[in-house]
Amino acid sequence: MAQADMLWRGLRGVALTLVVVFFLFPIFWIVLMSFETNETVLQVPPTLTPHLTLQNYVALLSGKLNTATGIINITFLHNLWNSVLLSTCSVLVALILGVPAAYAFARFRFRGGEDIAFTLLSFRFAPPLLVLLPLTLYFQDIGLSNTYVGLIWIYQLICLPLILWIVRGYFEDASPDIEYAYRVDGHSWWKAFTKIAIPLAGPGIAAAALLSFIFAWNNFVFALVLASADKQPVTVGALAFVTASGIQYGIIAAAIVLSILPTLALALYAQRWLVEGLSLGAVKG
Amino acid sequence: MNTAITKNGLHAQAIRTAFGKTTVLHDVSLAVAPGETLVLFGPSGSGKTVLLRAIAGLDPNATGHVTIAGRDVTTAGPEGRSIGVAFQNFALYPHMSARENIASPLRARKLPEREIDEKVSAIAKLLKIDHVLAQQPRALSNGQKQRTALARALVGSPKILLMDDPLRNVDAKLRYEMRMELPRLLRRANAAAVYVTQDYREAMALGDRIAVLIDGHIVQLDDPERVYAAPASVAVARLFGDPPLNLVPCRPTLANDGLHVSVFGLDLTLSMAGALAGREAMLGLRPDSIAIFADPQPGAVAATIAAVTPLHGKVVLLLRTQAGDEILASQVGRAPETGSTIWFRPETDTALLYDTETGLLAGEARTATEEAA
Amino acid sequence: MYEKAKDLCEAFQARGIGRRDLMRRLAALGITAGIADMLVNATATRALAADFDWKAYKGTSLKLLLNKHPYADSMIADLEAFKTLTGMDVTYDIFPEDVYFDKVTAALSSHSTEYDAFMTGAYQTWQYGPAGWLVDMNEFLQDKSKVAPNYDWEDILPNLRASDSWSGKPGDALGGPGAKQWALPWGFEVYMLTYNKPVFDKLKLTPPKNMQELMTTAATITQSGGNGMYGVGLRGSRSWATIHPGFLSGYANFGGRDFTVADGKLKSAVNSKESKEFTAQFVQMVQDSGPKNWATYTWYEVGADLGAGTSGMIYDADSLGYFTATGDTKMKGQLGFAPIAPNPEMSHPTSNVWIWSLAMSNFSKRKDATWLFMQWATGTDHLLFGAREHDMIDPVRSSIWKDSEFQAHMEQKVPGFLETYQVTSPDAKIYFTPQPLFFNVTTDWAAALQRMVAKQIPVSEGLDALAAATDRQMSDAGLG
Amino acid sequence: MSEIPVTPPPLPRRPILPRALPYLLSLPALLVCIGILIPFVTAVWYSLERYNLSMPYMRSFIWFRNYISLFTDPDFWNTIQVSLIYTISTVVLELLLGLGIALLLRERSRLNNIISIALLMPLMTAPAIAALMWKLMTNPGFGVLSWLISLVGVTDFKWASSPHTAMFTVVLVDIWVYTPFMMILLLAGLRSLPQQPFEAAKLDGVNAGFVFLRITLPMLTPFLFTAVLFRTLDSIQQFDIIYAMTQGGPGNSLLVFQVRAYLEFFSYTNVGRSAAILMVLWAITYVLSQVFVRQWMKLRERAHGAS
Repeated sequence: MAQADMLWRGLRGVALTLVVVFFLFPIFWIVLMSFETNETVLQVPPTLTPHLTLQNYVALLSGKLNTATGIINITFLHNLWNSVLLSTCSVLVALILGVPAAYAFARFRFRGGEDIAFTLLSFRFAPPLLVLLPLTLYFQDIGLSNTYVGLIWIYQLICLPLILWIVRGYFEDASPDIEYAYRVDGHSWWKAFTKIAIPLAGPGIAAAALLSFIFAWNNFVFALVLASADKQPVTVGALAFVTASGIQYGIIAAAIVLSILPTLALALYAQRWLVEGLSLGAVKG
Repeated sequence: MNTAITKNGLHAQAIRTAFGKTTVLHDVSLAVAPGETLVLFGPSGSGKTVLLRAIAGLDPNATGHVTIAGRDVTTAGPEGRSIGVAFQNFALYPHMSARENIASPLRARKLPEREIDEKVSAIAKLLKIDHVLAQQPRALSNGQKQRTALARALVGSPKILLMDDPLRNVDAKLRYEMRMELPRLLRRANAAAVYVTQDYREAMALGDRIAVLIDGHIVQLDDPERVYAAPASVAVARLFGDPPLNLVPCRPTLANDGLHVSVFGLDLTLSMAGALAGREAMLGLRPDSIAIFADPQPGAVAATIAAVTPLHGKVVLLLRTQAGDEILASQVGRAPETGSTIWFRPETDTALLYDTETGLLAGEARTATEEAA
Repeated sequence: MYEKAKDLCEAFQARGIGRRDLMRRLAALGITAGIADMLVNATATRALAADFDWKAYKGTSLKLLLNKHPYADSMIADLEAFKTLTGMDVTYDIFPEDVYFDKVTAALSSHSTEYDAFMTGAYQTWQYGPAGWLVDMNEFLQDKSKVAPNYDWEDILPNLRASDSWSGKPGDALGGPGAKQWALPWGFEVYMLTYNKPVFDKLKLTPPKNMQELMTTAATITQSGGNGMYGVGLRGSRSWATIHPGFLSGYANFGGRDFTVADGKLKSAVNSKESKEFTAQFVQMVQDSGPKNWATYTWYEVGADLGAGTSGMIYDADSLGYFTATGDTKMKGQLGFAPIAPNPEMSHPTSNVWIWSLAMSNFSKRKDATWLFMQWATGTDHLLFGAREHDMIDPVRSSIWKDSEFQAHMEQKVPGFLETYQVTSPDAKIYFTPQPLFFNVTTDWAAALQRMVAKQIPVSEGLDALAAATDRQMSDAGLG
Repeated sequence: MSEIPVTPPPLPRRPILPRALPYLLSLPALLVCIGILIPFVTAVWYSLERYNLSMPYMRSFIWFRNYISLFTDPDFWNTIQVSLIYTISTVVLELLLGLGIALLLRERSRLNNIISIALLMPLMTAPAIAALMWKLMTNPGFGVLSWLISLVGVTDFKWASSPHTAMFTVVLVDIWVYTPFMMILLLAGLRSLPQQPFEAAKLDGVNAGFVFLRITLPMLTPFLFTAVLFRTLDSIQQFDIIYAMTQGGPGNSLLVFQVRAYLEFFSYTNVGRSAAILMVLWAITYVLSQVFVRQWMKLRERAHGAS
């Protein structure tokens, strides 16, 4: 028995190691690359003890990239800022709109409720291009093209359904009696919603917010089509280091690393809610 | 109508609730006077909780009128009804301490901190939970949770107290304790109380009156003793009492000395009106009205003891006659062996007669009526 | 001293001295770079403004949509001069080439008024023009009152002028009668060989002169180049960009045509005998000595490999060769250039051309002001600045090719480049038949090449299938 | 006996606010999204037109001819086939892998928590950027993966550049990016399962395989459902990874719905055809999501009914 146990633990360790290597090695490699010059990156075979440099990060952060064809101004930090702004605002708007709606779908059975819920969910599953193409025309007409407001609105396609879906499940699993109890105590509906329902659904809301932040952050095509250069997120910005005199691999790597950092920081901060919050709670007892 | 009820108590009129096409409550009305405890009794799914929620204003789909202490609160939300509710699952706020849980109704009224403190301490002391006030609900035992929930319902001295089977989720010992303690607390609260339960014993112990709710109808609203002695329908009879009432199919005939029924090969005379003569009926016999003899007796039927179950100091016997009919009897004292033969005789002075077609009580033995009166 | 500086500037204006030289001499006079710039701009302004009202739209602000490219960098570096000249302001959005044209399509198809002018290729105008998104530049060019006297339109290479003009009728020749000028040529490129000198020296190779030699040379390098080196870098991604450089240049050299035009109807000619002959060799060459992941190669990878010393040569743009030879690469200064006429029976190359042009958006609200900008950007002064000081190495104006300072500058930086250009340029022009489905046709073409290279389908069969599919598309669209 | 006299009550005024509340809460979200329905309707219209931006004179209403032309085009059937292969292989592999990893990390421990957060990193890498990363890693010259497999003697592996291995490569990238999503949902599910059945099974000495098949899997079903729902519908609409890596090539081997539609619009300016392709995709996702959501609702009802 003990031997079987040892064997099992050993196998588990090997499996976990393989998993970690597969998923983290590319990240590790990119981090390493971000500290290398273009020449060391291009060495064949790859060297295991490269000369490390901070020049890629310096270039990105200072906004000046020296190449043989001259100094290229990089707007990467501005792209990063756009990503932060777009993702954060989109998630906030989605929370403000989505949490009450999720609550309504979870708590009340009302005429058309399920239809509205499904309609909202189905936005997540509509091919984005289908909406995007005609939208470019309308955006022009209503003056939303190339505005943060317009982009944040379109980002709701990504954030809102996800938040609705996860948070609704969370509300459904919490017994309504707790809110009822609070109301018969003499508190208004609004107070019961804010002081009881939302705090109790906190982990679910946090997890949903984090996931939709990640998906908003990772979006590529919405901003590309709808916004001018000064509103582009990092996903588009990272492409800019392909220059005529060669592809700046080191800088691309550094840009990738910088583009992952904010979401990673957020995930680390939110990790205690993440797993609990995603447990949609469909099964209880 | 009782003016005290109208003036100070709870008056619910024609409450109706439907979920989609199924109507759960059919225009149910009831009135409770201050200081009175009305027990809502019924099987699960009969609409008890739904009714309670309608009264509390928690069900926006309910229609009907609710008047509390003379004030029509039909259009008020739950927060505007000054009621206390004890939920079956306690419904404590998991992110607040027991003290804050109990203080919640007082905070809603924006009472001064000192007053809140005093009131919470007093009620906690009364319910013997003053030592756990600082803890969060998850750190409390089931009994403490239950008391916290009750304390919260009582602390604001509500005019109306609604209790949704509050003892359902606690163990037998606690349930017993609370059953002793609750009448005292309810008296002290002097509220019009509605108490929901599925347990007839609890209903008998706590109710000043009992309303039996089946399929969204109040089928009987009466004193506990009356409900026990004369369940208004077969359905009530089956629910009320443990062991339940024996219901024996029969076809009564009318003779000069009263109604005759023929059951277990016996011809019994019932001293009641003959409305059911010639129709399909059910003879209701309480298990404790079955006399049991160790030896053959006149008018007694021989039966084998098919099973024996002890119950609250009594034993319940399942008897099977040679014809294969079964009947439950209960008796105090030592039970005979399973498999042995005994003789039994139904006592007709508490017998009830139900119309098979409608299931309603059609007649009861006169003695029983007199006793109850 | 100020007078002396002014004289110098006037001399510069008179093409007496180059700008860099001028700045150096001004510096010698103790004038700081900032003031020098101002002086230079001021004199330039005065010279241009002498007989034309450049200030007519003072205070107007224009917005450009630009592709990330050295030509764009060169223009941006000179924008101050335009601002001083006109008193106008210019802002721009610049996008990486991977997404640039999608961005243009998105902006134009939504009738965005945001951008006044933008960079485009000639092929794109075959879509944008008929779609009604572009202004016909003839409206301005033919209005004498709007053209600055020193804007010499005829100075722009005739093939290039023609390439940006088309009647809009599918199959009509470029620059033919009734053609509209959809864009103004601004910078361009021709296709030639750029090779890795060290490996040619090591293996004692000479630059190949035709397809057969190209194949053998490439194979030799692949076999003996060492260190994973392969013979020839070529684009291969599933895109029109794979067809138009080396491939189409060689294809044309063998007499291949994309379409035959009869009665205004287009019929695919990709399965002609000449086409099959050349395509088979091209496919063979990619298989034997092309990059391993050819099917994902864009010009960036082609250039990156050459620069890193991974490929022995490339058959691609002269500008790509130039940027790689002068850029921050491992092979900097070690690359050679050579013309190629793939068909052994042809004496000279027939290079296809890519023309970076400037076009005016039909949705611009400041068309006249934009015209001033376009005139300036395609004018001699700015292009000369770009050619001498920056990397605008394929100027569209013949006068600039004759400019001695430019010639000296190039000869010093990339020896052999100019001769190669001289051999390549005479027959350099667009070898495609203009028609609005250009991108469908060429993308399918690239996909077909990919299948042939992957040996999913034999060349002959693959071209027959491609021709059939193309014909179907053309007739669906009412063109064939 | 105090029976209440049942006088027919006047029809009570039902308070408006409580009944309007659910609408007040959900309509803002709907209103914000409804604007997006307008372009949707426009797209439906486009799909019924012969509409190529570069040939405006040809624009006309042609009913379903775009669709007929699509469904009679073997290339489009290839698109359907490729999309399905991509979807099925990514979802199945990610499900198996995600479930496996979730099981490995099931115990709550510090190390497991750290690993589970670390494994989320690929998910935080935008697919467009992930594709770029993998393109660098699989570069035959300096790519570290190409080098690694060359160490074991594989030198002629062409990754995304060969039609034989392109699907494998993009599926690999998709797995790398999205398995963490599966993993985290399933891990959350596993950890939320009640402990009693497992303890009981342990006491009874039931073997692990049986516990997994008969207890874990059924109880995990709703989570599997959500994970598969989101992944399937995302995967069938894959664009970023494939477009960034191969633009749908080599040949037509990766020409999935959205890549095709993107090319039709942005490269070929064929709005009608692009809209028709997207409508077909939309119909597929709509039917799939309906089926999924209905099934999921049923599961929930059952789970709630049981508790």
